[in-house]
Amino acid sequence: MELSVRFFALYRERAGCSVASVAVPEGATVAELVASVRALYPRLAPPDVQIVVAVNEEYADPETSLHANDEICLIPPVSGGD
Amino acid sequence: MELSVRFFALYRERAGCSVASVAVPEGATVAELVASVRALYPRLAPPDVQIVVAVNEEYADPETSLHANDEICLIPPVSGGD
Amino acid sequence: MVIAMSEMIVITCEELCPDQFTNLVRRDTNGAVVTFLGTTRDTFEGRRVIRLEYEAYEEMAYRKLEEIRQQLKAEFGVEDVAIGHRIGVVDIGEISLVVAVASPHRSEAFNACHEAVNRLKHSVPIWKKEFYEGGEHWVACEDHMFQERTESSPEPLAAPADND
Amino acid sequence: MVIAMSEMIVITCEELCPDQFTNLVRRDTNGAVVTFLGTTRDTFEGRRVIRLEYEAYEEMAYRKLEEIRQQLKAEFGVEDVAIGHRIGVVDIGEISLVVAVASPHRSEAFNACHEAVNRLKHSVPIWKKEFYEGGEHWVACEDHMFQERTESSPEPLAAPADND
Repeated sequence: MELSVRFFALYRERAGCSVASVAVPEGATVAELVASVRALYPRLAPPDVQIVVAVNEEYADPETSLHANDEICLIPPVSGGD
Repeated sequence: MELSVRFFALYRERAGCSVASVAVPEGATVAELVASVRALYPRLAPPDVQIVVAVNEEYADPETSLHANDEICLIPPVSGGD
Repeated sequence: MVIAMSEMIVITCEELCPDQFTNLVRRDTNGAVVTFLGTTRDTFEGRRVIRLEYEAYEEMAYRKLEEIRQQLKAEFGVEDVAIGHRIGVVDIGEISLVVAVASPHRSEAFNACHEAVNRLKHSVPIWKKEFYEGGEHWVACEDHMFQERTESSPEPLAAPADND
Repeated sequence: MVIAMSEMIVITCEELCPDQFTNLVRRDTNGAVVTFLGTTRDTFEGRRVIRLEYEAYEEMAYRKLEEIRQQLKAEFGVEDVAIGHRIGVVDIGEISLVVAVASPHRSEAFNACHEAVNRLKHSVPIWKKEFYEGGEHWVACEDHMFQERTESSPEPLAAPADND
């Protein structure tokens, strides 16, 4: 299935686009999707950095299964600040 | 010496006036002044309640000696509240 | 009539405007401003309150507020503190107290602002009289300090723990 | 353009007005309102900042802010919470965040407001890009998460402890 993936902030700049279409097998997990995205955009983040993913506006575990029409976003580290 | 004593809030209402002239011996202490004020205004506060006194805009100990022209105020318990 | 003596400490009979105090402490070097408003609640210890009236020993209240302001700047390292206290009649929902604290970082601003209000309630000679249905009552003064009750002393609807 | 979806949660490109949020939570049953402002500081980790730019995943940010609002009402028993976050360019000294919390008593209002800001900074998908003299920098993203440095990666004037 083709999933639409949105990028924000640093990931958007590194990917060079706001949204990408990524092909994964039916029932693929978040971890598998991230691997595919990394293959397409190798400069997104170093290999040791875990990329956080939101599915349907909620933070998702790497094991979460994905479905067609899921709203998928890659979430860079949130600002913090004090 | 004659000292001018100001009353606020509950003390003002119980004394029935904002300011009173109280005669005490030269060099009298705050405690002695309070005793004289209590004698003049017995309804001010029950005997077991310690009356707080400010001298020249600062909280004063009972042993503090008083001088003519000191600014003396009787301070009821401060509002608190949460 | 504004009784204020310094720009950063205001004691006034007029309505307090929170923005005035917030803006007094804002600086480009700060990332955080915490502003506290004390407002008149419609109930107090189970009684329905109609209005409050504040009375101050103004000269000393001003000195004590300035003292608290300087203490907090020294102890918490906050950039600045502005305090406004209203006196006279304060109707339900209106603001009696504004404390604004600015700091580069937020923790200090929150802690210093909270501590400012605590200290203020303990050491500044300002008294609050509550007018409720059927009577009136100097807050703190008549709560547990005086066994002797006046004619108008309150009979609470509920029995709060710290009353009597 | 206001992107807001609920009266109590606002995400907007326009200037934030603190009074708007403070007034949203004020009730006659409350004695305390604590309002936090996050403002753009002119320095960050030793660098002179020119401006900030915020980017949000708006739909999710709104949900997360509403979630925090409901959590705080339940956990701290506060009356209400209103949150405003500005996105886009925020110049030095301008307000990027407003959190207003009202409560019958002050301790809960202070604690809930402080906690609101802490949670917000950890879980709400809003990112801050700092434009400083000689470069730009996504805050948090590039601080210690990425060994790989971009061309424009910052060289701090001072060496702050948590940078690399």
